[in-house]
Amino acid sequence: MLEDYLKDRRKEKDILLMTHIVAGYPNWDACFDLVDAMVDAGVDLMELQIPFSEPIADGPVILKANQDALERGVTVARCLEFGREVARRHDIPFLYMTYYNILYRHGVDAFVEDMAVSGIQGAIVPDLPPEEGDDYLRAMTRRGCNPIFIFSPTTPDERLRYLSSFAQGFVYCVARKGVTGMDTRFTEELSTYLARCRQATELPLALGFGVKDKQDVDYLKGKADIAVIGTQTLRLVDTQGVAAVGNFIRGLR
Amino acid sequence: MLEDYLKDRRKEKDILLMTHIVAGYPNWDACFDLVDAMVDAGVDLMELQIPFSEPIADGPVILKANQDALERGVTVARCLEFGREVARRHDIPFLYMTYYNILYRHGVDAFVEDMAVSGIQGAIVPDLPPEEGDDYLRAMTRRGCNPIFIFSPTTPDERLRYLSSFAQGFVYCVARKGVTGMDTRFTEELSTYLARCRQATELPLALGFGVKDKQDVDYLKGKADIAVIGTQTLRLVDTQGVAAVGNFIRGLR
Amino acid sequence: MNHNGYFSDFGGAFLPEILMATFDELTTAFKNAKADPNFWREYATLMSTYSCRPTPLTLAENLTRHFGGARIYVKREDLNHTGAHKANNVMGQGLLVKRMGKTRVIAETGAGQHGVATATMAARFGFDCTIYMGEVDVERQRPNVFWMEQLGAEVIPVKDGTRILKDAINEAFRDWVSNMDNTHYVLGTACGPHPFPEMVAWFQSIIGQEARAQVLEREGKLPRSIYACVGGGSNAMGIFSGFLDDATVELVGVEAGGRGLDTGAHASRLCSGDAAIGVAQGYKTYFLQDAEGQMKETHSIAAGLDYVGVSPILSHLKETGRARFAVATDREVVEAMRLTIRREGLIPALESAHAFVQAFKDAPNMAPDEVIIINQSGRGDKDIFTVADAFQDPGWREFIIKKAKQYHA
Amino acid sequence: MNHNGYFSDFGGAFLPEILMATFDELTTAFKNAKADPNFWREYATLMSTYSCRPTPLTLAENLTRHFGGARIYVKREDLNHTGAHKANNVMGQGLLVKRMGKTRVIAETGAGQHGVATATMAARFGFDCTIYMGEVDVERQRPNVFWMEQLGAEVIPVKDGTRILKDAINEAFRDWVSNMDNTHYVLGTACGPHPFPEMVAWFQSIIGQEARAQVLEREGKLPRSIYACVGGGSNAMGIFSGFLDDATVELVGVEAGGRGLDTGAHASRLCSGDAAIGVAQGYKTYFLQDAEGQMKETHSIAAGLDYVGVSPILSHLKETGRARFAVATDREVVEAMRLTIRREGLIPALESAHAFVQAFKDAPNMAPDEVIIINQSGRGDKDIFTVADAFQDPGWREFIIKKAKQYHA
Ligand SMILES: Cc1ncc(COP(=O)(O)O)c(C=O)c1O
Ligand SMILES: Cc1ncc(COP(=O)(O)O)c(C=O)c1O
Repeated sequence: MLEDYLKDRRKEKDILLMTHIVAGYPNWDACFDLVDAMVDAGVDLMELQIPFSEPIADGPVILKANQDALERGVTVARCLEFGREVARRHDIPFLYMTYYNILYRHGVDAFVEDMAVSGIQGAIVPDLPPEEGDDYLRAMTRRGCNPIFIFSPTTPDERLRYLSSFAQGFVYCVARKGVTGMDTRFTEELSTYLARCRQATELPLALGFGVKDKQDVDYLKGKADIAVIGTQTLRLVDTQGVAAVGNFIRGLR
Repeated sequence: MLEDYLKDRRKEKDILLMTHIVAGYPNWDACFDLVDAMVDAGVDLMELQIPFSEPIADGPVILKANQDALERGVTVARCLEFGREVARRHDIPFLYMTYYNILYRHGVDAFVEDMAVSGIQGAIVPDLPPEEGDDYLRAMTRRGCNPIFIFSPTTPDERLRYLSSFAQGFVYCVARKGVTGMDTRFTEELSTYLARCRQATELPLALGFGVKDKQDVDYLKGKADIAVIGTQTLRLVDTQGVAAVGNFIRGLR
Repeated sequence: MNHNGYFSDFGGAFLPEILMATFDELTTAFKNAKADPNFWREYATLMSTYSCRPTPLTLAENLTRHFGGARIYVKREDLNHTGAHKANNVMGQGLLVKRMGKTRVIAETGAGQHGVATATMAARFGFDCTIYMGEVDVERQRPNVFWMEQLGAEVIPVKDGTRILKDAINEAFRDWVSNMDNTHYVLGTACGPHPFPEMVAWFQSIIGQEARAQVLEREGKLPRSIYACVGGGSNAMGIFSGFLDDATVELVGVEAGGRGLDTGAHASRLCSGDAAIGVAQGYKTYFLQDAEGQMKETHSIAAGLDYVGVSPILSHLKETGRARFAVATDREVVEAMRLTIRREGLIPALESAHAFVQAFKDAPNMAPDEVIIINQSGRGDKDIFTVADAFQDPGWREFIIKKAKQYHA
Repeated sequence: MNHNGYFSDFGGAFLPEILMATFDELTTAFKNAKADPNFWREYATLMSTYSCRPTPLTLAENLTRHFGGARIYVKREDLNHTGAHKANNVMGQGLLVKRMGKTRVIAETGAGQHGVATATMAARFGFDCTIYMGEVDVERQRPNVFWMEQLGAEVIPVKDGTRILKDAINEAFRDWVSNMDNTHYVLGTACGPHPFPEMVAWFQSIIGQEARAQVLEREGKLPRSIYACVGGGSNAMGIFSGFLDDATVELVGVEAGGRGLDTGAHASRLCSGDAAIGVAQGYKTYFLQDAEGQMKETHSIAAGLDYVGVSPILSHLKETGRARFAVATDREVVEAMRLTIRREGLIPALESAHAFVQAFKDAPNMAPDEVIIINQSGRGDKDIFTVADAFQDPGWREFIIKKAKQYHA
């Protein structure tokens, strides 16, 4: 179980790291290299984003990666193959991150079935609140996959509890308003928010949106269980290439 | 008296000729030459048009001549001098043709006074119907100048009689609808119209608008007393120069 | 008005004899229409089903607050079909043309607004249509030419004289004297020979009638002042008509001050020393003319105000002191327009913006319980080429340059 | 509608968690407004004093005669302030924003029409305003960009994705998730997450309410069919709303057929095999998408119809058979527009002209005592650059080339 895995690992480390890549970006070879490098650098789990033409919750960097991948012909089928392959190669948990239409068009059951067979442990679908997710939740439960839900600073306590009643594996706490890839100020306000999240669920808490360096990660220790490194690695790939990523990750913790 | 002069001359000729020039066009020297040539060719009376910026009843050829003259700085004062000079040099009757604003701005009384002093025998003011012409008519009568009025094919019989009650010297019958310089068809309809005009007044009848060659002039014999050659001489001046005008006129009758 | 269409000593009908019968016919048709209550009813129905009458009276709350004086209302002639008050006159004359059994209409146009309105009316009534437009105006108002042509009108660029509005009027008269049997000349403003000033003012009086009822309903009292721009004078006469008998209501007409009265580059007939009484285009009024009676060149940023003459009825209202007249310069107009757009989301035509200028000058000096009405005679989006130039918008320039390149390719 | 804004199986609210609270607030504000009769009264008053409501219902006599079938009426949304039905939605949302105490509005725009309307509303209400517009649309709709900027809005060209309407919507959502505290997103059509489809349709229902009363008054009976173009679906829902309960009244929505359904270059979500049900931009409906769920490029001569999704309420009306849907190609649209301009003096927007196409196909097959209504959602003079190109007008080209030369000098 993902939750247990994470809680176990947390006993060994102050904080866990989750990284993110866009499947097929900048190309398939680089993706395989990226995963290898990240696992090698000790990340604890990874999001594999399946590109979508309308990534409404993503900021410019990830948006551009989505579009670039699609323009170069990346298909959902190929992404699923990629997921299967990396899950086979590495023994950390992998999650899919994508928008609901990708699941919907593929067929939610078939999609989840594929996940399960491939050993993908969960999924983050940012435009699918539990209210709209009956089919998805049913399929995920049936196949033992973890639906990851999102907490946000604007979510009232009551709704935090409501969300956590559907969540499995861990909860993804969005650090602030806005989209991915913007600056987050790591302040008192953030830790109050994380305390609120902690109240609402027993699950491990991941914090994402704007985590970019060791200082940010250090700040999160004791407040969250997982630091999510998203846009920052993509930026690194764009500017310094895949080779720079391993050291960057190693330096975070 | 203009009327008597015309009736006397008609005893000698089948038809009289009235020609038209735009004062100051194409230049003053040419104007003097033109008048000399026309008188020499035997025209019986002449219209001197004082240019106006809005010659609403004139067609493109005369309109252009008006504008050209104004652009080259022709003034009303200079036109009146010109009128005085030609009337002094030649013993045929001269008339002014212009629009009412020229008289109005100059002062109607002063304008008519100048005419009388200069020996200009009458005036044609196409935008001044008798209803609007009290001041003008009073001044013209006082100074013994002839107000020439216009009959048109659209004028009902009753109004022909009304107009002729103000007219002196002769009546200017417009051959057709439209402005100066368009083709007129010399047909049965025209002679019916002229017969209507004849019924309405004892004054000599001039026919204008579109008379352009000997055939037209011949057609008018016995139907009108005066053939008015307007646009056609201007065209000749524009295309062949002043020198061509004398022969053209001599060929008309 | 006394006999023959005179207002004080202004107006009359200085017509070539050939048009006399046509004007008699028109005068009779107009008189009968005016005497026939069904005619006005038919007119009002047409305007409420084809155009959008009654047009609203909008309270400009933000501008009122901004100036801190009188409550500013805006009469929304910009919401008429085709975008200006011109529609009122044109549809009214269309009904008359039907009554007279004619099948063709002609018109002059300056801004193009009256041309588009006439072409629209002709399309609607099934008349043939020819529009005369000064060559200069054809060039600066191309979008309107395009629409006139699409509406089925033939647009004839007038290359004589100053090649603007007055020359188009002359040319329209020249057409008319050739074709009056089947043709009516739809004069676009309250100028020209009798009965045009009276007739156009009558059709436009629908503005004032509505505005008076609306302001009484909204405010329970009459306004202190009414502002309208003055080109030929039709929108001004239209709104003034509703308040002529209300002696307490001040009527304010605003002319085009162009680059300033002292530069000579303006179109102010009632406020400048460059104008004098005269007779042209068939009527007597103040004209911008020289000492010998030749008409002058005029200038305004607003093509629709760029005219040498002015309604004889307005000359009369000036003479009698019933109306006050002012000028607004091009520069003031652009500023007033900017402010109105920004504060109220209203885009007055450049013509209409002249009225706003004077209202903005006066409003701060009035009490907050006083009310004024500005006649927004038309909408400004038709003027985008002129406005973008006046505002010196770089994005617009780039766009046009790019577009031109596409056409070269 | 059942729970959570579903119509049949369409609609819903597929929202990032961060927006949930904002949507709760909006839904509550909307519910309260809808329950409060004063709100609708305030809305109707605003629309009748600031815009020109009720807009007229015009009998198109000439087109009726031309086609020799049903009596053709045209509902004149083109006479709204800013020139299209978009004003209805925007002013309504403006009132809601005031209620919610927010101070900034953002909007997406394709044709520019909704952007201009929103910028106008913002100027009027004193809100800050940012408009997102695909870069492609910024280029083809420059005049609207110019006016938005004059109205005080910041226009941000969206350079991502296909750089048209859908991308502008994504970008607006991205702004919103950062600024929802003080910002309301004024969605421009009856799409997006609940409560937008219902809310926009509600504001637009003023069209149908008026049209129903007007046609009953004029004809004493209900129309046989109602025609509206379908971009996102707001003008269609607006007029359909008035007749939903009248089972005999056929509702016809017309989509953009572009260069033809078989070319792939179109924007038909309800009539073409290129569309399928999916979830994007926060709601579930028919989208033009590939087998894997990636959105396709769309094409229409009318920027306002150039969109991948469609109102879930219309998908529902298709599903239930209550409405019929058709397509009109670019070419047919230009022809219908030409004819309407020429015969009636009406200039429909290119978007609206789609509705005319289908009405013209159907009218000849109807009896002369039957009545149809076409919703003229906007006016076409805003489209002059596109229309002049579609009509291949040489005078226009020359004018633009000349104008560009002036700017180079
Ligand atoms: C919008 C607008 N306002 C005013 C005028 C000026 O005309 P008038 O003084 O007759 O109202 C015009 C003329 O074209 C116009 O288009
Ligand atoms: C005039 C006009 N009609 C129709 C539309 C399409 O939108 P909807 O389907 O929401 O009415 C637009 C969109 O910009 C428009 O400007």
